[in-house]
Amino acid sequence: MINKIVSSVQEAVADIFDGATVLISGFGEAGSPIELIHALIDKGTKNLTIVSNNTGSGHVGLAALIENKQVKKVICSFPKTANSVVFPELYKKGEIELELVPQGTLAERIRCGGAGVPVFYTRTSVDTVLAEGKEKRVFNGKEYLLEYAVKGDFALVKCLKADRYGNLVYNKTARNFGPIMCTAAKVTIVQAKEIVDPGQIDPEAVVTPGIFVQRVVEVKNPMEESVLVAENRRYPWN
Amino acid sequence: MINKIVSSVQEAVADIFDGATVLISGFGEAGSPIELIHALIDKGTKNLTIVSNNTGSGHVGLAALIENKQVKKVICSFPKTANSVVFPELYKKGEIELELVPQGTLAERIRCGGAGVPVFYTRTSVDTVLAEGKEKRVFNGKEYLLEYAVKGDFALVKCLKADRYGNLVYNKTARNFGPIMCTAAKVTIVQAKEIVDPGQIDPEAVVTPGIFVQRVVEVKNPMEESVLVAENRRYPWN
Amino acid sequence: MELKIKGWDINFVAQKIANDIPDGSYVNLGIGIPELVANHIPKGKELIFHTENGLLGMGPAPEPHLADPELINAGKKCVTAIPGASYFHHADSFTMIRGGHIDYCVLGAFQVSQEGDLANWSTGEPDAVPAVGGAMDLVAGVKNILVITQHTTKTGEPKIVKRCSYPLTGKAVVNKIYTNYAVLEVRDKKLFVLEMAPDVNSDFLKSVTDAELNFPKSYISFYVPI
Amino acid sequence: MELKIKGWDINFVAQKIANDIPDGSYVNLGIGIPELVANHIPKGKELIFHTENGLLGMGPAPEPHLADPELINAGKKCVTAIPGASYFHHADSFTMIRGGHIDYCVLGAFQVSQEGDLANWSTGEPDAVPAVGGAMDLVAGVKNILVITQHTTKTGEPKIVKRCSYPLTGKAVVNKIYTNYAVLEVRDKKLFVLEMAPDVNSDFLKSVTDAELNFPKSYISFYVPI
Repeated sequence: MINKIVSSVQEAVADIFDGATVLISGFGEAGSPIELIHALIDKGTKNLTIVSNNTGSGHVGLAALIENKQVKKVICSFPKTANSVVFPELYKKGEIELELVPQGTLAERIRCGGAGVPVFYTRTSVDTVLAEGKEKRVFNGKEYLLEYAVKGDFALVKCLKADRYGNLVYNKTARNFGPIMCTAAKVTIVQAKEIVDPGQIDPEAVVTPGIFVQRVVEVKNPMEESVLVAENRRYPWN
Repeated sequence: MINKIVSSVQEAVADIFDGATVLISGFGEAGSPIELIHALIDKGTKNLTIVSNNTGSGHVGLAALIENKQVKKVICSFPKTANSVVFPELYKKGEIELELVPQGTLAERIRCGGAGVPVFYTRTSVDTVLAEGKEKRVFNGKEYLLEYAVKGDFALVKCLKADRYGNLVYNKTARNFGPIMCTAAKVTIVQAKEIVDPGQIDPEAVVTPGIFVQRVVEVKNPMEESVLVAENRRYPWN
Repeated sequence: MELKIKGWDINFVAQKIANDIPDGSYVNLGIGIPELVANHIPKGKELIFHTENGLLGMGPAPEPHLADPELINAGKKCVTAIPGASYFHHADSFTMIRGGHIDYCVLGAFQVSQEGDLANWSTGEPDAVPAVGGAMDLVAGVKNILVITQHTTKTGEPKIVKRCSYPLTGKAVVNKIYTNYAVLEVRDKKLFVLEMAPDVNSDFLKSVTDAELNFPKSYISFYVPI
Repeated sequence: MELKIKGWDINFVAQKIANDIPDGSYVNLGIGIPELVANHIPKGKELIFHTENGLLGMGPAPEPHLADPELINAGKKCVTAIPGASYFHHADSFTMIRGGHIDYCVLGAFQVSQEGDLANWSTGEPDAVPAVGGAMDLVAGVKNILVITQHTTKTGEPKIVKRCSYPLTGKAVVNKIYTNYAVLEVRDKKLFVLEMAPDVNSDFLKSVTDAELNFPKSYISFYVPI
């Protein structure tokens, strides 16, 4: 019987290795798998390359992972938000690498990683500094840039409901990068607010089919990053 | 107020012009917009290029459109099925062009057409006769083929439910090419079994967001191609 | 004594944009001032707002007690969804943008050039943390790019320039510029003045603009000489 | 007098494949003989069947009165969906295939070469209507390609050949070949005999095979000399 459910976030992230590339879902706090990230902090894995739209807020979740010096490089579109303090400081000190990618290009690079497409061409960022060093080609009289697929050794993703096959549905705009990241990692690890029986999710409404998911762990009451930041919490807990 | 609902299939297809490229949804009869196709037969538009997975069965729907000599060329993956008689005959006589495309390449070419991606690379059909004349390139030691986006002037699509914004849900495996074709045409025309009020379709379960749809027409009881073929019906009705 | 020239209130400028965008358009609003446009949709006009983080049919901010941190806009503020909205993932969201399905995008600007180049993501300071978000995707993919901005910087420097000194978001991408002083249009790599605020005249506009301005005969001016 | 050599029944061959595919695998079955595999899943093993027209979690054929012409497999036959199934569009379906997410694909063959080349879509006749479907996508993307076929054509011609004479579906793509006479594996562009049917010996197998066969010491044979 197929059963992708694991019993704890610790077990879920147990094999993430030093130097791994990890895709982390979320747009700001919406969809950020904070409990899985904290388990990765507990584990202490080093030299990670993180692919995520942002770099976290305050001193919890993704920001805490970076603050804990576990991250060598981030690939993202917007590495600062209103409450970002950790990444900007390390970046200015030259202690963390940044590959800045336009948001739509990042999304499509991840989708390509999952879809077996090694590269694609896009108009985005033509004639800008982000085009420097990139291969160019003209189609129908317009210049495009060659962009490469992004793949992860692991993906950490947050969703609303999951079943033992790994079928997922998300909540509102917390969906964002989750579905494409699930497709682009060798091992996709998902935290779900609720695990339901197979068939409980309408097959017409499944967003991520189970084939793209390797592990599911139930986190019934996930913490809210903005609340933790407002309370000035730090992880590991101060 | 946005209202994409039109009152008849005739009105829905009224501006399809001679020489247009028309994407037609369906995998066999599942998802084939037979009433819209029949309206196009009534209209008599000529020299069409049709992009569809198959070429229809018997003498109704897509097969009837071809039989009526309205189609110059088909771009498809599988131009014959158990009950295909029209296309094979015309093809053998040299009276219709065929661009044969592997099914997954066809799907991705259409998706690219909708996503503003002019080309992509794929391993599919490398070292086969379908690779002849195609540009090749090696990534990570493996050879890939360059494939071009497909776009339509129009798309004819069948779905289960729609609202006035053009939000769509489909029925089971009748979904197939519908969602990607909606994205890849200048004018997407949809026949829905039921038109519902905005908000009646769960926003989490919308498959085609309305932005990809220009016209919706309600066809409450669409004909079943296999039934018509079994009854040896022909369109225009014999 | 020279009168202090104020031009239009920025809310009035946002209203002009809301009036100009055709009924039924799909619209993406940038973070900040562009969001004002949503407050001024004329009665009877329906615009559908897209937010690139995965929502089509974005509605106004919720009552505070109904705010859901998982229902946000690209600026990460809580929003609502209208009946008929849909959620989707990031690749599908940027299919809408890159594929040319969004009709209008309203963006802020650090600088706009007379050829329609836009700089709105970085001031190029060497030690700043660069952050681009979806700006380059939007200007490359959306059919019409409208800029809403104060005509000059807080220190009075021109923002409408011959050539952008800040790093570009996109080259020759802007269609129209709405400022507190004027409405300008880029056509054939030239900048045309379509309209000026009541207290603005062409000499004044030239004095606060680095770009070369063209005044077509039919431009609208509410300027009344005093 | 030579005994008529029959080898295994094709259902028994399908059962072998069902036994060999690991529990929990995602499997795509080609049209025709490969579909037999689904009838032989050992108790306690769960395989998830993918059909490229947009369904993961395909179940068996329905009772005739429950058949839905909009719930079909790639062979356009009516099927069912298991609890835990999901529907998706064609681009997502071929993301599963091209992206290497499907573990096993079982296909029929016109010819397989000793280097693992597969020909199963066209006999190359000049006036035939060519039709490829998803075959080339499957062999290019799925992790393990298994072929199930009669060892020879109806007229006794070898189907396991040095080099395919029919147009290829893919080059060096086949991992294992299951025929009524033997189970063969392609390793390093060579064909190894893993197992033979009880009434088949190596001389007979060579006589009905055009490809060069390698017999590793550990191969299984049920052949009992008479």
